[in-house]
Amino acid sequence: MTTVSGPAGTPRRPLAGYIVGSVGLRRPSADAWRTAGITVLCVAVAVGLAALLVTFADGSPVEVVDALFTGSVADTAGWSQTLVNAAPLLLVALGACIANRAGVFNIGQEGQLLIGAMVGCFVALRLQGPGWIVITVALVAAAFGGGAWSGISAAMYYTRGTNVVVTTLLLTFIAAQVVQFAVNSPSLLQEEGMGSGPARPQSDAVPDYLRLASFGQYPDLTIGVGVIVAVVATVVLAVLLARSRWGFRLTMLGLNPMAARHAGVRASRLGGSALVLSGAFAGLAGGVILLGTVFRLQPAISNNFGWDGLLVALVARSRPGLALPVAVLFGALRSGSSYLAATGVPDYLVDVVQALLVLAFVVPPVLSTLWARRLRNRAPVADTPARPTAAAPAKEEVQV
Amino acid sequence: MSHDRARTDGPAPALELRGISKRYGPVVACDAVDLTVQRGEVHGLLGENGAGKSTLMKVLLGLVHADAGEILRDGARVEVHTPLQAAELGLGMVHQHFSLIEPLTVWENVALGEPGRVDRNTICADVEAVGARYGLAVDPTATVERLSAGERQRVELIKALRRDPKVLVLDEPTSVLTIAESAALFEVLRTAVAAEGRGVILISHKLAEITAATDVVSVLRRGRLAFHCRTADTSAPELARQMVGRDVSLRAEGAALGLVVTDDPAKHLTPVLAGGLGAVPAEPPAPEASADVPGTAALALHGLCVAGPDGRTLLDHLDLEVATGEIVALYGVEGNGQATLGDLLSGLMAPDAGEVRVDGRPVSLDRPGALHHAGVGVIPEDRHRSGVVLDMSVADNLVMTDLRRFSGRLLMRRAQIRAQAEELVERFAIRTPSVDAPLRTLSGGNQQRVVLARELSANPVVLVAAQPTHGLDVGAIEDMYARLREAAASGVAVLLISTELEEVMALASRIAVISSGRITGVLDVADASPQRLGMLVGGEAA
Amino acid sequence: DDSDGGSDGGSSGGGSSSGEQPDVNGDGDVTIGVLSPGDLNDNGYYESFVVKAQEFVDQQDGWELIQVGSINPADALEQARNMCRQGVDMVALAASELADALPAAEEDVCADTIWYLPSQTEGYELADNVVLSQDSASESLLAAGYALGLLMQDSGATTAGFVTGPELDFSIIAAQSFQAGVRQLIPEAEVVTTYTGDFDDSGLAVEATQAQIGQGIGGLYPYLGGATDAAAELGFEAGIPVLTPGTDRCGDGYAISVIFDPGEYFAAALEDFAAGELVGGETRIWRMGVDPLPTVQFCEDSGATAEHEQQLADFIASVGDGTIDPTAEVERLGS
Amino acid sequence: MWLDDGGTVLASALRLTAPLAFAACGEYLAERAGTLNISVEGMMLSGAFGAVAVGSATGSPTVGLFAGALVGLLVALVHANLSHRIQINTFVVGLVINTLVLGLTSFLLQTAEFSRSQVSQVRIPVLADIPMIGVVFEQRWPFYLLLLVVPLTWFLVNRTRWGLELRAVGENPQAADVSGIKVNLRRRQAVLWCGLMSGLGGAYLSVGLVGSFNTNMTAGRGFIVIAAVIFGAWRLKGTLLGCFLFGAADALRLALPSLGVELNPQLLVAAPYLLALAVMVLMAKSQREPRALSKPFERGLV
Ligand SMILES: Nc1ncnc2c1ncn2[C@@H]1O[C@H](COP(=O)(O)OP(=O)(O)OP(=O)(O)O)[C@@H](O)[C@H]1O
Ligand SMILES: Nc1ncnc2c1ncn2[C@@H]1O[C@H](COP(=O)(O)OP(=O)(O)OP(=O)(O)O)[C@@H](O)[C@H]1O
Ligand SMILES: [Mg+2]
Ligand SMILES: [Mg+2]
Repeated sequence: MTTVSGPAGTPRRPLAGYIVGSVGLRRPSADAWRTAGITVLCVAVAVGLAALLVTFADGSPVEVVDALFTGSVADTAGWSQTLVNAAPLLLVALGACIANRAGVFNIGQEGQLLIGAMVGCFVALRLQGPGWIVITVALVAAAFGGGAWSGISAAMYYTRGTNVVVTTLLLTFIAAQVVQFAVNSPSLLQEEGMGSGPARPQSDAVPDYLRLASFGQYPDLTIGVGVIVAVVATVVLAVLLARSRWGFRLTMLGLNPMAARHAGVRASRLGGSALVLSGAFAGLAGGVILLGTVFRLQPAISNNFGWDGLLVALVARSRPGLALPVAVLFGALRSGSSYLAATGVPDYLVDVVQALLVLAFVVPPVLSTLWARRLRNRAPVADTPARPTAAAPAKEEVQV
Repeated sequence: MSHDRARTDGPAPALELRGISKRYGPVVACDAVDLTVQRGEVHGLLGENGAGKSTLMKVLLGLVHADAGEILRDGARVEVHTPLQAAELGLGMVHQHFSLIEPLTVWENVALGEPGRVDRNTICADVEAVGARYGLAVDPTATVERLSAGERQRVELIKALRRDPKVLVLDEPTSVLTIAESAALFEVLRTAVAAEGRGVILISHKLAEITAATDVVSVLRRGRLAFHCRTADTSAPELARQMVGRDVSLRAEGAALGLVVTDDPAKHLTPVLAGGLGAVPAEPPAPEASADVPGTAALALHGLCVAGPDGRTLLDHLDLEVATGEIVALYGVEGNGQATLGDLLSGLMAPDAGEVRVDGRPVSLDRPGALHHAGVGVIPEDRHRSGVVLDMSVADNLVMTDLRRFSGRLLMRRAQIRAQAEELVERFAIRTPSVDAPLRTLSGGNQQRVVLARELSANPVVLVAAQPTHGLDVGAIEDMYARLREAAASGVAVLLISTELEEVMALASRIAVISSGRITGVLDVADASPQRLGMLVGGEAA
Repeated sequence: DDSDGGSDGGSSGGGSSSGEQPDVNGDGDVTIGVLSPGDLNDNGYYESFVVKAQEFVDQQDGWELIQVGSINPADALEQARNMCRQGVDMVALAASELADALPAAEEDVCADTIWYLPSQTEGYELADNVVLSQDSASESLLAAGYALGLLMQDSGATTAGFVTGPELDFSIIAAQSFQAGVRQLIPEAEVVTTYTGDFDDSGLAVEATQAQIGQGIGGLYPYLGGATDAAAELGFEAGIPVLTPGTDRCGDGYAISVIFDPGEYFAAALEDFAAGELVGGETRIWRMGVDPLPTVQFCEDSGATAEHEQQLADFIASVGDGTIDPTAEVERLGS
Repeated sequence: MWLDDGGTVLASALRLTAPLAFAACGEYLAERAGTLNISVEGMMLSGAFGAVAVGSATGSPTVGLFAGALVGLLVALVHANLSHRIQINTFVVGLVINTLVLGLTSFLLQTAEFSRSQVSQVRIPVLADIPMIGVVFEQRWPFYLLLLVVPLTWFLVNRTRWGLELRAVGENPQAADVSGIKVNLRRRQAVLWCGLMSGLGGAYLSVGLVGSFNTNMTAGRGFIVIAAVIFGAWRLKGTLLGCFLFGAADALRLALPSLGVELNPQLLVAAPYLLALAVMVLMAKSQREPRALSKPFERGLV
């Protein structure tokens, strides 16, 4: 249906490969090595370009690389920040994996995340009760909020046949205004203000007891509840997608909706719920950001986590197991970049550097696939199989 | 070889392919193929699925670049790198799968793929002129998506003929056409070849078409040119043997190849052109159970009505019953509701009115999978569309309609699935490297076997087979017929939806004729003659 | 309050004695880190902050300035921590939007830093290494309106234009204060307020300004971010007095500089910091008429007479001594 | 008086519509060929910057205007090759390009001084004196380029072979491919046209309307343009109507703040997107959306 196809048909290996297979990883193949090679090349080019720009701005390229490294993975402080960033990215990506698998391409995670954060904030600020209950309810509510938002697209798609890509995109802009409205309406979520002076367009901060716990004390390694939630969700989802009946039906729906219907899958229900679920994951990510790092609703709270999370899913080819490392990578890119900004490199350039690096990680898998196909079509053959069964044109997953 | 003859015989052939080779990775689609087409000659190209026919033609048309070999036009070597160049060289093609853009109009489609300005009036006039010349009437301003399959085929033909090709390639042009439409098509070809001196390459699986309509014939086997001779000097059985590389038993599968079996199997096969309905049908296989006992119908369709999105009536109070152990054929011209009925029985759509009963119990049709649960197995008309998931494994495809049986509360039982898959692969002789191979890597015939195996393994009460042999090669057809008979013999009610008269006559015990979404008559095969069926197909009561 | 804001770990003696350079974290360098939520090149409010800081740092021996702009408030905490990891001695937040970074001041990474936060509200709980600098925008805007009122009295105009971005609480209050200021002198005056919805959308700003000029405004206040210049240009072309949103830009063709320049407050704090006299946990309140800032002044070619200047000075002084209560005035004349 | 006000608002509406309309011509064409191009925002912004940079360097805003269009084209070249040659998801490319352009233009803006640079106004004698609608004939001259660009775009799409092939590619790339059309080439070309037009739109915004450049000055207009194309149900007339509607709404609210009409500011900003959604839902059944919109094409993938 869309650009994204699932990875079904990976050769299943008995037991040994069972676990690895169930999270969607494969033994490194020639393809993997090639991808790795191209990645190194692309990253080198991106860093080179960045260095050029930074030199132009009277900075030192060496320091840029150093700062990217220091800020992300060189020490516990860097790792802490990387993980904080990775958690929402991963959650969003998981949702995107589900939708992609079902063949409904959701690109509105940014808006769904915002709505999730808003609903979560509303619950957290209004609901009275013991901390853990309120936190749980707020997170669930955030997921509901995000899910409801993508549910609008789902409803429009399954009743009117509107293009999901387009509606989710449009709804993102609308979500931003809904949140603006909420934080500018005293009756909704606008800050009560402190004493005199104008109220800012943001909500009150959630009280301390409603903030997600984290283990460790910055700058030592800290691991927030958000990270744990995301990792657990990854494992569960990976197993479900690879091994459960639901996952099977979802994959079937994504790859051939007609055959799925013949096999008893109601697309509007399964596909619709996949879209809703992907919104719910984005909403949950919004809840985690709200209660885990920002603590109040701000119009910019989504901070591109939605878009980047989608990117993670695309780079990971809609495999939760791959999404985990990719999310960490993108989290590191974020923390490295923000550390880079703190070294005095002009902030615009930091954005440019980050975008270049993102591209450097997005391009290689695609290039590698194209290359592999070209090689395969050229490969000289020693002896020809009797019937051309095994090597008929295999559909490649080109998604990114 | 043919081009030797061409050299000695005076004028250079219109088209000559020499030593064309093309490989896709390890697959050698074409292996040093030579082919010669003379002016005013129809050249038949035969071969099993995957033999390389389409690839060879794509090379000729510049859609695929050959690894080796050369192309000569009128004796001069030419390079064909793009379809545009091909068109300039006077090479035209009607593709196996339609290459029309549905939301565009007929004239816009006809204009596609040429160079130069588009001028609506000229093109429309051209369309009408070409249509008039060949008897292919179609409204140039109509939107293609509103056209029937036959009309679309006409558009494809007009598109090719308008460019005044010196050599015209037709890749399986009749696979979606009815008898009448096929006959009309060959009429067009005859004009184009005889009166206008064009060369034609006709690709087909139907031996009858080949033997009746071609002057010379070439057979491809696994990418190699296996056989070449004048059509007059060969026979259908010979061609069949050349195609598969062994002898073919020619009773049932002969039907699918376009050969109607005469009363006496010992007698020679009578190849007929689809239009020439002269032969007497073979004795039908005796049904196990009586079809005439009312109330025992395994499948009963009552008053089914379906309207298309544009309000057109697709099914119009359709009634039909199929009894246990019986093969009933639903016969008719393409576009009269068969596809709709197939979709309906696959659970892909719900009717506006009417009901389907299986074993006497009504089935709620708007629940996906309900029909399957009730015991209706379906071999869909287009297996790639709704029959299989190409990117899932053979095993997964073999169990996908019965997931509950192969899963616990939450997780799938992989071991059980494997076991089932391996058993079915064995039982249905599916040729696959492993049950884990993606279905895409299987040949068409084997993909069809996967569908059949899956649907039969659920022990259905009813088996709906819609155009089950479309695009299959001889071996696969042979197998399919045997399996369908076997199923009926074991007590399954089989509904065969087909547009092939011979197939219908060979397999069914009763023939229901559909026209404009209505059943116009049901005949016992003994009473059915091509003439009577023809009248019913035309919508007249027989 | 103890006088030594957060220099506990300083081995080189912190900022205890005046004249010595305050290497709070004791790493041998003095580094100031500025975090700004806005664009550091906006030719206005946010830019002034770093410009003043840079000027000050350049005068010191061996000081260094790190500046980060366009920070998403949601990232404030992370950015502040990153600053501390860079080894800055002072973290200066350029605006209160980034106040969510304050908790970092109490973390270990930032233990040896002193923090600076400007604000227009009170009520922050300040850690003992945080310095707050507070002013009131309505005071400045009121005086700005008064100044324009003086010019409009001469020109006979009765409407003024106020163009700003999104319709937020603070821009609404600013517009009301401005109007209250104009009405001090011209009671029937009307301030046409247009919210373009975006501080940086110069296309909309230009159209809004054009529309206001078409309605015959006698003065223009482009209270914007990146779009300020584009709107102001139209005011210059129309020959009406234009006011600056926060900084002194008299050279650029503006008639009135309204100065509530966060950079000036910060420079003052840096002055104290350099002298080792910056005291954590305290709030410095900047009052118009009492302190040199905030203030409003006529530019050379504004056409303001000495009399006008005197009237304005008097008005500012009476705000300072409490004769005029800005809040009450805004309430009375603002809407 | 009433007429004058009407004229003022209309003039303002036209000025605000023009940048949208230029870019919409590009986006319309790109979407007809199957690319939902979200980097139109970046293309506009780069065009706006390029126009001012070159305009101020050469002293000629006219040169700047065309330079802006070319800068847009350059950005499109990057997008087209990344998404329709090496097949990276077009949304990923779009997002990255938007970030890159915003960062680069902001960075370059601070590295140099740019003088004001604005094209001149053209007043068409007699016509401009017509009450109310006279304003149409009193615009910065690039406005009149619309008279060229809009019919040209329509002609390209609906009357030329190239346009026919574009539409084919946007509806059914597989079939177009076997007909001998280079699908990804056509799509690249469509994106290039989009870049050219968006660059022109951005340039009009900077050297036409405003006379200078500032960070992120397009402020989301690219997305409004996308909404306009959807609002117009992928027809040029409708798309332009959408642009005018959105431009006029802005003009109205900016020109008449004293009118006393209180409109919710958030609702106003969201309105284009809401309208586009509404049109999609209402027109869904007429299926005017290019069927291969945002679906990548690769030969052999069915
Ligand atoms: N693009 C491709 N990439 C890889 N292999 C291909 C490709 N196209 C065709 N093949 C392989 O080349 C072989 C010949 O295919 P071709 O389509 O020419 O067969 P055919 O004779 O036309 O069969 P059919 O009767 O089913 O149409 C097949 O094995 C097919 O799988
Ligand atoms: N190349 C052509 N030459 C002559 N007539 C044409 C040509 N192309 C289209 N037409 C006819 O012109 C009329 C308008 O066609 P068109 O498809 O452009 O309308 P439209 O879809 O409403 O256009 P738009 O996209 O601008 O809304 C139709 O009747 C169409 O058949
Ligand atoms: Mg073929
Ligand atoms: Mg120090």
